[in-house]
Amino acid sequence: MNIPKITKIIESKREATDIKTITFHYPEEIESGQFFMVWMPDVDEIPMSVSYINGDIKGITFRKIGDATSALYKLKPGNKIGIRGPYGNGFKIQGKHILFVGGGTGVAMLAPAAEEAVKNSISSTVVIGVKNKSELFFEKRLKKCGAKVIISTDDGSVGYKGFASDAAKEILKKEKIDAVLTCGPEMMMKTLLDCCKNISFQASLERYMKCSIGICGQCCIGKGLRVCIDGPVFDGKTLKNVKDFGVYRRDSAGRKIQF
Amino acid sequence: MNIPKITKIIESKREATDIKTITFHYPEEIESGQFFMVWMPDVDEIPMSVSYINGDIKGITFRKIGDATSALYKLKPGNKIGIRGPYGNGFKIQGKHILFVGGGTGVAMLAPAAEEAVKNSISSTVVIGVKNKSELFFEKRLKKCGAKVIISTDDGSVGYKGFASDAAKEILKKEKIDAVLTCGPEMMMKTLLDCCKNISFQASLERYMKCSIGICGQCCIGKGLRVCIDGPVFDGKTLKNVKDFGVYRRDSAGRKIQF
Amino acid sequence: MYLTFGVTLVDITTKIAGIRLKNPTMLASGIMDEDAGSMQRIIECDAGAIVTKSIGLNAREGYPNPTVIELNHGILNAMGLPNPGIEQYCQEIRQLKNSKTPVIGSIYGANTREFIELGKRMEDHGVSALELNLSCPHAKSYGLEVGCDPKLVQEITSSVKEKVGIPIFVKLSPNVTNIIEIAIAAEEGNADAIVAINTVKGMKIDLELGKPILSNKIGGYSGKAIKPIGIRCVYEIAKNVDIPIVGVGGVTTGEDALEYIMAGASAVQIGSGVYYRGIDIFKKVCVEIEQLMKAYGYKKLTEIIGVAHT
Amino acid sequence: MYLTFGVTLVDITTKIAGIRLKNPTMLASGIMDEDAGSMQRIIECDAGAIVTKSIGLNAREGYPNPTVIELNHGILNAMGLPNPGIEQYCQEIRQLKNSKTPVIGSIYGANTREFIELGKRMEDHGVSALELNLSCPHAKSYGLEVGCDPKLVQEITSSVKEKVGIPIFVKLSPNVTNIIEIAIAAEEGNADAIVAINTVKGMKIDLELGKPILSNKIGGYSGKAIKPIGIRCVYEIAKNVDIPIVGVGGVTTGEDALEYIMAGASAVQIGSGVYYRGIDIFKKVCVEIEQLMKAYGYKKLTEIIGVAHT
Ligand SMILES: Cc1cc2nc3c(=O)[nH]c(=O)nc-3n(C[C@H](O)[C@H](O)[C@H](O)COP(=O)(O)OP(=O)(O)OC[C@H]3O[C@@H](n4cnc5c(N)ncnc54)[C@H](O)[C@@H]3O)c2cc1C
Ligand SMILES: Cc1cc2nc3c(=O)[nH]c(=O)nc-3n(C[C@H](O)[C@H](O)[C@H](O)COP(=O)(O)OP(=O)(O)OC[C@H]3O[C@@H](n4cnc5c(N)ncnc54)[C@H](O)[C@@H]3O)c2cc1C
Ligand SMILES: Cc1cc2nc3c(=O)[nH]c(=O)nc-3n(C[C@H](O)[C@H](O)[C@H](O)COP(=O)(O)O)c2cc1C
Ligand SMILES: Cc1cc2nc3c(=O)[nH]c(=O)nc-3n(C[C@H](O)[C@H](O)[C@H](O)COP(=O)(O)O)c2cc1C
Ligand code: FES
Ligand code: FES
Repeated sequence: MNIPKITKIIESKREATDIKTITFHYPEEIESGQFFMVWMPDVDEIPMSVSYINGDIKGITFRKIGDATSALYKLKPGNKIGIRGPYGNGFKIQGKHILFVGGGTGVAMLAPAAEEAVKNSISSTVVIGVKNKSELFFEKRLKKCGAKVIISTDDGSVGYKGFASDAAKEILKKEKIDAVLTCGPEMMMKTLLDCCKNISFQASLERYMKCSIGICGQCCIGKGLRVCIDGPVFDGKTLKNVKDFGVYRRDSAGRKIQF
Repeated sequence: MNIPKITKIIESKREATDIKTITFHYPEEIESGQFFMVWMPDVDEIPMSVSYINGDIKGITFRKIGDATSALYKLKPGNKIGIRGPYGNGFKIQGKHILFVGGGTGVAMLAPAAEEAVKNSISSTVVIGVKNKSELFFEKRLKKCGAKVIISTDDGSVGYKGFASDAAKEILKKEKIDAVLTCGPEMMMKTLLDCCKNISFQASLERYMKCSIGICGQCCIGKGLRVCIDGPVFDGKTLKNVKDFGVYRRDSAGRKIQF
Repeated sequence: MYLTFGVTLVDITTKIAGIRLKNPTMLASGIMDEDAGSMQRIIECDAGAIVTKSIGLNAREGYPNPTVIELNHGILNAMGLPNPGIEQYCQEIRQLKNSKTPVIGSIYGANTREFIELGKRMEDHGVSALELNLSCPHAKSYGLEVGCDPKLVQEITSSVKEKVGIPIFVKLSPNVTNIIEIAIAAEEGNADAIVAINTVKGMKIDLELGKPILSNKIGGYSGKAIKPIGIRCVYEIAKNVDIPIVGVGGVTTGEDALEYIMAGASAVQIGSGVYYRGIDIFKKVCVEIEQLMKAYGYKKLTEIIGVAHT
Repeated sequence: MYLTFGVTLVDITTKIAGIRLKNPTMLASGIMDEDAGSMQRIIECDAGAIVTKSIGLNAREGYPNPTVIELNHGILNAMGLPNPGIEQYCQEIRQLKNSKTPVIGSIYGANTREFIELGKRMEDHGVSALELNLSCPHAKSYGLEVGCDPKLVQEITSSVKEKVGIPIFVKLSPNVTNIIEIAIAAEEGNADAIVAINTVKGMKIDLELGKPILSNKIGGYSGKAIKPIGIRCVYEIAKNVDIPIVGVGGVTTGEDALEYIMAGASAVQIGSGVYYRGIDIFKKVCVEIEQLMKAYGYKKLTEIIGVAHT
């Protein structure tokens, strides 16, 4: 059976403007980069990456942008949601020095990966790119784990002023980086991919998902690559052959939407 | 799945007037006393006890009495039938000296039990009861295995003249018997049960069978004892409480038929 | 009253058309109910009620074997309504007259007259209710051919209802375009309860011989695989009629039973489950229901009926 | 021509309405067929033909999630016919124009006019045949509501047939009282082939919340559990019509495919099987078919079609 398992919210914590983390009991094993389908009965079921892995307790971190995320935002400890998964492939965490580049809520799913890298004695640098200071989160968490954290804001309200990809480019010039792991706006990831000629590259993609088990075709990119099963993490070699990467996604009806 | 497995007749051997044994490849393990459902496509599927157990090769021995058995009788090596099972519980072969009492084709399913008893160093006496000499079979087989064989015929054409149950009674008087195992006409088995006050008793019953998996209720005796699953072998203690034992059976429609 | 199969004190009694059941598990028609002894055994296994085999006016041998096979996800049968006829069968029913467990007489007929005659005989011999089998998918000119015509369903139901004093359950087939319409016809015919579902028409072909295995070729599919179909039918019916519903089809665990009850059933029947979990399945399912009720905070089974509609 | 997926030399080519398939495994509608890339991938996985998602005149978002869940014995979905509309979708089909593998355009509509319009557009953009989806069980006023009325089925089929030059397949629902009658109506409407079956109406309720899980509540049941139902439908249809049949429902192995072919199918479609055995299921099933054909002494797949009727 692959149906939602009902679980109770343990904690709901505000991380930044419109951004919250909720944690819940969910004993299944999960790797960083994998995701859940999160069911708010009578509302929707949406994909959400794991942002906390703490034994039997798991967490997700999200921005309130529509119906489902607003419903999630309102939930209090004790409220019930349905979780299924984990789905997808997760990151391969290998190398001597990994550069993590997170844009917006993308940093949420990079955090457990960075923590794992540090634990495996891999030098880890994390670029957190946000629009402005009020949207910044996970800075403390990542510093605490031992990663080197660089903040970039579009408006320069804190840290580097500019895009996360620009901040990343500077690091790539200065430091010897083996691998870039990224999640965030697709244009940003596409820009990064273009800089990673000889550096191992992995990006986590977001596409509209329905079945999450690889049959409905809703989430497909390129030549039938299913983001829900073959992804959400794809390596640079694969993405170079995916024409739609950074170009368009498809909405719930399957209509193409340019980025 | 519980569906017939198609297998080819290896050998078809006449044992006596209207009685044949057919053997076929059927690797499933089976204990003496258990039975198969034997499918002759376009004809019928009927219960048949195992009469030969020889590694992957199994056999059944039957009398031609109607459609299905006549169809079986005609089959030649290479012809296909469907077999499923084994079904039922089989005999418990225990004691120092077992008396086997087979009436008619009942001896067919006792033979592997007697062979097993001898192999386990249990003294084994087998009464083969038939109407007349022309119906006699398995005498040689049973002698060869090391059992003591006593023949009884209704007409005295060979061996003891009289019913198998009478022959058995005489043995019970003379010898120290621990256990009686019987298969044959129900009146005969009932008579035997009445003689076995302090002797362990097991009888293999025949009832009309449809599902053979314990749901249709067709084969039930007493208080819902299913001959197909709870039997076909029942012990004396159980049978003493079964009012219909030796009294009536039910036909395909469920109508009671007196013995 | 609080029953205590397990440790928890929850009330799993239920009621259908005024008939009180000590628990919601009933024996489905056609399973271990050809004679009084078998039904007695199921009663002793703690079923809340017993439904007899479907009985007709005259004896019927049914189809030749193979009549029942087990597939990967369910059971396929084409018995062909074997039964000894009402005359002989009444002797079996009479033996259960003193049973505290309700016995429901299932009957099938080719027309209204036959149903009435059978219903009266069943009532005379002491059954607690009638179950009209308007749904057997594989016996020609009985069952489904009657049960897929709303007019006939209403007519048969109301005619029998006029002539007997005991409650009438109407058992429906899922092999129809619109089960709601049939259920409404039964309700309008004054049925006291709906039983859903009978088996789903199916077939299995032997690959080596290239032949359907059942002698009747087409059979009725039951067991685990059909539960989602039964749940859907019960849910659809519950949305549209007010009389109680008995859920049947693939119940093998307490979870299955609870799912039917949430869909709108007041009780469940168990058929193929006897194969999957043995004859003591009734008790097992009751214990599981009690455990689930405790886990989910329910005190009375009756408060769960139809919650999925709210 | 002898294909050689495995080691044996047997001919598994087949033909439906003049369309030659290199093997009898087709991609079922609604599975991995929302865009050209996905269909291209399935073509490279050696499917004998591809059926597109069911496409309507205008874009449809479909139902909110949950839309697909896996149950113990099958898959339950209520997508709600999401699709970008024929205008956008034609761009996807055009990309497959040079494919050697036939692409069949599935369309749904609320009335004859819509079906004709859609059929013409599909033909213009190069599909090899049309599949009329008269059977989607869970989209209001589409599919099943059209597909359970023999008169409408005949009318839609013959109207589309008159206006397009490519073969027309009609896909039927098992959720009807008499599928034979619908199949005959399609044949009388000059359909070139029948596709059976679409999903079986089902439901799953979450026990802890007491709520149906799918947002549409009722869904369509597919996968392993429904195979006996599909086999029965194909067998019944094959007994009563002369046009070729494509078998769908629970095909996950070569045995399943062969069973459909014996029941009367000229080819099979695979949907849920992509979940059970991965995207390379088409090749796997072909290898298994070849092995079985060798074991049972068949040389040509076409000689197996309908053997269960002899
Ligand atoms: C693998 C994956 C992991 C994700 N992880 C995170 C995360 O960790 N944190 C986070 O904030 N967001 C994450 N998202 C995005 C998140 O799923 C959407 O923000 C969410 O679905 C919006 O739902 P809504 O009802 O609030 O918004 P709506 O108003 O319904 O939609 C807003 C936008 O959200 C997207 N969306 C809506 N439904 C879906 C769906 N079923 N599948 C995919 N996208 C959808 C669409 O692009 C839509 O345009 C992830 C998406 C994917 C595919
Ligand atoms: C557990 C069991 C083991 C058996 N083992 C043997 C055996 O080893 N050798 C042997 O010769 N016979 C055996 N029989 C009896 C055998 O099944 C019947 O002789 C056979 O079914 C007759 O079929 P028919 O079509 O030839 O006769 P029919 O003319 O159809 O019937 C003759 C009689 O056979 C019996 N019979 C028919 N069909 C069935 C059925 N489905 N189930 C039970 N009885 C049926 C009925 O009593 C019937 O009156 C066994 C029966 C059972 C229940
Ligand atoms: C062997 C067998 C015999 C059946 N006989 C009858 C019958 O006589 N009358 C009837 O109404 N239903 C009959 N049914 C249908 C069951 O009562 C029940 O509706 C169906 O099997 C679904 O329930 P299940 O999945 O629990 O078996 C029979 C089912 C089986 C498996
Ligand atoms: C997720 C999903 C989407 C489907 N979408 C369609 C569709 O758009 N049009 C259609 O005719 N059938 C659709 N179907 C039905 C399948 O084509 C097929 O008839 C059914 O699933 C049975 O086959 P299976 O058991 O191989 O899945 C869909 C099935 C599934 C599981
Ligand atoms: S969401 Fe259905 S294939 Fe990925
Ligand atoms: S033959 Fe069906 S219960 Fe024994």
